[in-house]
Amino acid sequence: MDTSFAPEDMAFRDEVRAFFADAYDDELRARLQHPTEYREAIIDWQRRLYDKGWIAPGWPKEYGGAEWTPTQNFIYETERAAAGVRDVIPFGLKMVGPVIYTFGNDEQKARFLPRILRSEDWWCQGYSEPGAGSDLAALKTRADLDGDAYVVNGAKIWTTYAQHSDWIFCLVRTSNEGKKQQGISFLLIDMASEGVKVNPITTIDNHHSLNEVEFNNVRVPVANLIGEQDKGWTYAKALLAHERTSIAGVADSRRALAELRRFAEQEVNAGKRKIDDPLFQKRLSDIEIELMALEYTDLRVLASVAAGGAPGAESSLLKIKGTEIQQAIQGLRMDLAGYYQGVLPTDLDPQALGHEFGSSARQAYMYGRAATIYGGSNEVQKNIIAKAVLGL
Amino acid sequence: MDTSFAPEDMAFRDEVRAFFADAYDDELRARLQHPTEYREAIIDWQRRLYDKGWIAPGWPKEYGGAEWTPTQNFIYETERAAAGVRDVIPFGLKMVGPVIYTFGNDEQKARFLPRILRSEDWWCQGYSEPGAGSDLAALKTRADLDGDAYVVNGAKIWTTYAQHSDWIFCLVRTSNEGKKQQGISFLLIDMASEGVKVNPITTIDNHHSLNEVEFNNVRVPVANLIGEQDKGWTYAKALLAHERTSIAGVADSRRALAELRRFAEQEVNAGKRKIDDPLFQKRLSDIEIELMALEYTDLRVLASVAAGGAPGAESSLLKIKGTEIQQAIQGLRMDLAGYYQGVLPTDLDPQALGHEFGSSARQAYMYGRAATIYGGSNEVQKNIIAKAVLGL
Amino acid sequence: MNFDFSEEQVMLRDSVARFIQDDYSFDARRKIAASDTGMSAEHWQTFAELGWLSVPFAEEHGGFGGGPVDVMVMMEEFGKGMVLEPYFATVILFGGLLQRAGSTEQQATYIPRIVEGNCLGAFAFTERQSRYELADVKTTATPDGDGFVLNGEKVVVYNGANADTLIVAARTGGEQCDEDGISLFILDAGAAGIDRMSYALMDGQRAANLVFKDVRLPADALLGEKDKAYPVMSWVVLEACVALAAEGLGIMGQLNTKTLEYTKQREQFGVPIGSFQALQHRMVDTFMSYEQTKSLLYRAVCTLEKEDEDPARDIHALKVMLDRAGRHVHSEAIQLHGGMGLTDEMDIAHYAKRLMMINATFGDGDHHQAQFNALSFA
Amino acid sequence: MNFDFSEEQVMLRDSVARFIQDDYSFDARRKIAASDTGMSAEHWQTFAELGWLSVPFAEEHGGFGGGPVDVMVMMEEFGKGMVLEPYFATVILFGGLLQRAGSTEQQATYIPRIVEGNCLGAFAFTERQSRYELADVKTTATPDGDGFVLNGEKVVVYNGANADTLIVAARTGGEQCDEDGISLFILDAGAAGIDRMSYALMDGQRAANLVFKDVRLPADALLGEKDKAYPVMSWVVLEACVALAAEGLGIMGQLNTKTLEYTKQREQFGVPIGSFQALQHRMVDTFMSYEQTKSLLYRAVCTLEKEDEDPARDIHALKVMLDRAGRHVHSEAIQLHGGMGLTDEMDIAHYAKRLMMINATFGDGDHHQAQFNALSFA
Repeated sequence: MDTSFAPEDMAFRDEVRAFFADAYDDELRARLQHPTEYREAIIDWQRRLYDKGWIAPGWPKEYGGAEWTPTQNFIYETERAAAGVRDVIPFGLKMVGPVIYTFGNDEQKARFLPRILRSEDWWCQGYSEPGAGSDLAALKTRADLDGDAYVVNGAKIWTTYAQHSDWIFCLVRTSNEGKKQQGISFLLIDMASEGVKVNPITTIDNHHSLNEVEFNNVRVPVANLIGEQDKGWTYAKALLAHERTSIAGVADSRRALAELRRFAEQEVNAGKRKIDDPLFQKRLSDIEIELMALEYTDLRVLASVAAGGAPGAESSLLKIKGTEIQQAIQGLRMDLAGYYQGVLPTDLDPQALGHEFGSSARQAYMYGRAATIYGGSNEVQKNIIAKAVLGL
Repeated sequence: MDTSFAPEDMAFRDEVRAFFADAYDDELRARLQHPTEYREAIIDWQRRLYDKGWIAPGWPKEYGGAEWTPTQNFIYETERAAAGVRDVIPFGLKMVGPVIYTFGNDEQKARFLPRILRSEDWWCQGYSEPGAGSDLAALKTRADLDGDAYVVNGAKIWTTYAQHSDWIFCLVRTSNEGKKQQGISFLLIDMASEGVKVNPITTIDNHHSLNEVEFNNVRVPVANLIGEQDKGWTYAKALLAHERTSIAGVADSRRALAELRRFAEQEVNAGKRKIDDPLFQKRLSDIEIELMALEYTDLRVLASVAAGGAPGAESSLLKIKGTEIQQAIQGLRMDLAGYYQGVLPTDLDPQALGHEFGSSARQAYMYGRAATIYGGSNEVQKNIIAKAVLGL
Repeated sequence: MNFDFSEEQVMLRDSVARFIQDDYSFDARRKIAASDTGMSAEHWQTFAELGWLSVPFAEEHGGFGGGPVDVMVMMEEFGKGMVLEPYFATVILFGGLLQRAGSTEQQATYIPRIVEGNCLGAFAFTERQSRYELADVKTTATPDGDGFVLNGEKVVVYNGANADTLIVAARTGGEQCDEDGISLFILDAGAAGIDRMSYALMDGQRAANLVFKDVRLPADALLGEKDKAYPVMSWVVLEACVALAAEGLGIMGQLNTKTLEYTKQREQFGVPIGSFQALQHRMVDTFMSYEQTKSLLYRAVCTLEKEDEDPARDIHALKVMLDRAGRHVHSEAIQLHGGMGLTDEMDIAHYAKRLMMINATFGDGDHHQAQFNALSFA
Repeated sequence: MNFDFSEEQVMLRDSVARFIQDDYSFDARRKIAASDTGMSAEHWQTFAELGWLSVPFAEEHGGFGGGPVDVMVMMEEFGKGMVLEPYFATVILFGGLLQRAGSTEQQATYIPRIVEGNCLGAFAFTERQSRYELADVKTTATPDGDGFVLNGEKVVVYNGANADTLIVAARTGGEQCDEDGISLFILDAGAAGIDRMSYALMDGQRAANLVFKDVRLPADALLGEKDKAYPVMSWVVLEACVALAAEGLGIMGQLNTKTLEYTKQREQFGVPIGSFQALQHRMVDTFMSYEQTKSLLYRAVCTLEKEDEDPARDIHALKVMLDRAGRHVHSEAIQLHGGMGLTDEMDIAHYAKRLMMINATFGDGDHHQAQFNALSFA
């Protein structure tokens, strides 16, 4: 057993730190917070990563990736969260990109991958449907072959950033024969196509990032089909496993916990700082101890992946525990905000309002509810562990 | 809403207190703790209750009961637990007695009820079987009619005090037709019958109160059949509802909590009393608050029974919460005992040993594990609520 | 011993329930929440006409003379409907202080106005630094001739945006966190020297920060005894906690009912998700959380009704339970609703938000558990 | 970065596992537990022959020179088999103190004896009043000529019944709870003036209370520096906590595995109870508790191996997790075994009892969380 880093890893860590300090500057941070400028700011940041060669660390080098070791990935993620640097938008880089380079044809690779790397296309994900939640394979959106195109009808829901996206990757039903997992195909659809309609969904954090996407007789060229027709479920499953490798969110939770501590040093009740309150300390350390464990659970999975293992049902554990910890932090932060937890964002000066983190606590708490529901609800993750690990 | 007691209830409370102070004396308390004398001491105590007319508060007066109001029952139970007075052995008085006076014939009533009231017969319960736990109706013990007797073959398990008992009431299978709940009969079996064998079970509290009871061609006169053959399940179910009215154990838990407090005032770590430790206070008050709630949940059920309602699935709630609270108290008491929690009872003087409640903490904790398993496991209780209350 | 409601209480409950059924659908509520004031003046008049605004007040001022049970049955129904109108701020808090501390004259002036629906009140007690500590008061009222001059700031004042009359806690003696030396003043919200900054809270109500700059108060603005307001505030806050808990219980019941209905309808993997045993057992748990909260509410109300018993311990326990059980219920409701529970257009999250504001009001579970422990382990 | 075991570690693990498989069935263990000494002298010799008693000791004294990982792999296997022989008391605790504080001469005297299986040791530190506070020492060692005179009492001394040699913590200066002024002494358990009262603990081991009345100690009985034993004791206790956690993890794994197997076989309502989703999700929870405990164990071991890092915080965290997760796992194991889990003849409750003794040893989760917090919020 050995958890010390090799000298080259330490050098890499220094390089990451230096890069963040230099490239993720205050001006960029400000723009990323801005309600209208953030889309362009994200693109700017992703271009800086692209120029550095770090935009797609997990991709093979032949497609423009960096092929980092799992240890490098771990170091990068740790430093990223510690520096408060936002992650890249995952839909192109972490989700459809790997599907295209693994299962797509040469033409598709040449057409889509470079534009993903350069952040020229924004992607969104079309999996969930209004009628099918955790039961993904029960999807009903239909794609009927008509000459050289599929005609798509149906609707997708919970589509993050659909309002900003150029493309959507979709699971669609191309056959009703056999098991429901069969007969599903993986289609790439231009959001500018006729018949695509985006309906915004306001979520309980009072933000609009989710959407419903309707398809009314949308014609999609057969050239946009990934792999074979009716085999899309296989490609999607491979992607899901890929998606879950950094799902624990340890580094981000660590940062959130540190923030919470800072807030608890400022917050005072009857002259006593909350950070000195034994019950508060207990709640905080309950979470921290779980997180210290999860960090090593994450490392154990990482080490097994590095040794050539595949992240299997362990990623379900990482997801469940990771999201439980996130929500526990968000809940504690709400409590810390006291009366201010209810304040909605306004144009009012936080200084005049009298409190700096109440509204952001509310937003994080509300938005955070999604973590245990999306990407395979925690209930589904438990089913996976019960079946795959416990053999039940 | 009115939770104050009427003057006659206050008078009754004073009478109960006075009776306990007088009749449950120190000599009796000592004998009840003694490993060999306790059976006779229990009988003595029950005779005192009999002489007072309080041995069967819930029975109709015509059979020798007291017909207390639910409020009187509540007062009695509260005072009983507060005074540390043990409850009567339930198998005759609370379990088979009501079945006999409700479903038995006149001959059975005359034969068995007076002896139960006078504690002349000890009863035990033959429901569970080695193969059937929570699935009570899956029982296999067979009773085949042969002339004027049933011939019983099979085994019962978890039979409390079988080693002391004169009689056992059993559910036995008399038919295999129809649903498994049909074809079950309710038989009273003399433990002195040929072919009855009691095998002791040592439980994890290192005590012997449970047993397996084997029946090998035991002949039971048909006169010992309660009600109709094949209808025993109905009688047993009626009994179960009867059994659960004081299942919450609020008064006993309150006493246990008060004891815990006393121990926590004595136990010291680095010069600080545990009772002053904020984390200990939190754990204690977490339990107390749940118990304060349960006390009123109990009263609400009681009030609805007093108003003529039947205790339905609410009794499942009382059982679940009541046993969770009991186990939480037992767990906290173990922690309080520290190193001494592991000490097995010996002939050593507790003073020489250096600690007075370690061994009893262990015993209560271990024995307490049964509470969530027996009498319908808490899982089964949840199924009952899901079905009966939530309509799932 | 019984837990039955009187005929009058049943009528009161049904009258609120009917109003919500008929006039306060979730959509109707959304429109009110989105309006400038976040409340309906028309509804407020209806409340007055139906006598609801009179419930806890003494009959001599046109009140109904109701007790804790009457308040409870109403608040529970308000909770079910997520009623936005400032009943709690005006009748329970502002009215409660008037009732308890006001002179006969002050009561005769203000209570009839409340009862008739002509007064919207607010109690300004929280300060930037005070968090949940009622005695932490920096706002000062210094003697000035016969009267006082008020200086300081109050924040997150419930109904602060709409209130026409304020009761303000200010320091007339002692040090920052002293219980002694706090006084209450009743004044016009539009008085010269008051700067009001209004904003919305997540539960739809309109709060405000109020800055007082040399606000001149006449002698009769003093509500109750000078320097001795703390026990009055504490008592009214305790009573208010019970009212809030009743509202919270109404919400918890709705969350459980709606979640149960949803799981019976929503199909996944070919069956209603309510048929999954793991979810069934979790819904049994939320049912038990609801019942246990109800029991502590009844306990606190029964103790409040017995005038010779101190209800503080029961009420702290109730507030602790409301936190734990409320969190449990709202988390499960959102989780079991899946994505739908995360949308602003469904009522689930709105119930959750109101429940969380109730939790934060006068201190969360941890705060009240510390007070419970202080009483238990003194 | 890797979490692999070395070839030697794998061999060590397999050798213990094989012994338990072949010679330490639950029935065989029961017989040992019921014997007078509660341990098998024959097995102890086997331990010596297989080199297990040498693992953590330096090579110069015939040790194997093993580190925390080596100890961990052994202890985990001992946990799986609920091994009764006093490896922990003799090798980890007694041996650990010798190794850390003993003079070259003392080490040369005692370590080879331990390694050869000719010394059963015990560390006497707990007193009636001390609970989990290592510095709470009332037993005194007063100077007497070249040596000392020992007076006082130690309670619940692990392996106290069988030990032939003791290390005793006694006060040579300072006040009752002072960290300064504590010294360690090594002495024959049969020395004149020692009164030993032996009894069994629920996990089968034999403990004792020891009363010291004017026990005369030569100068060379002092182990380590006079008055300065506290840091040594603390360090050895921290290391011992990690060893205990490894044993506990072995137990938790067994409880989970056996419960899982049981639910797959046990039929109720016509199907295996393992097919009920509510139970499945609960077993997923116990699986996660196990994995999280394992992770903290690995974390603590890795930190222990890096000599320049202070492992205290990681180890306190581990002990907290061991409490919470261990309680969770053993409670569910008993509950899901139904009545069977309550019988003395099944192994389930025995695992639970050992787990609870491990939890109590050197302080339960609450105790360690307070220490964790003291380090975190200083």
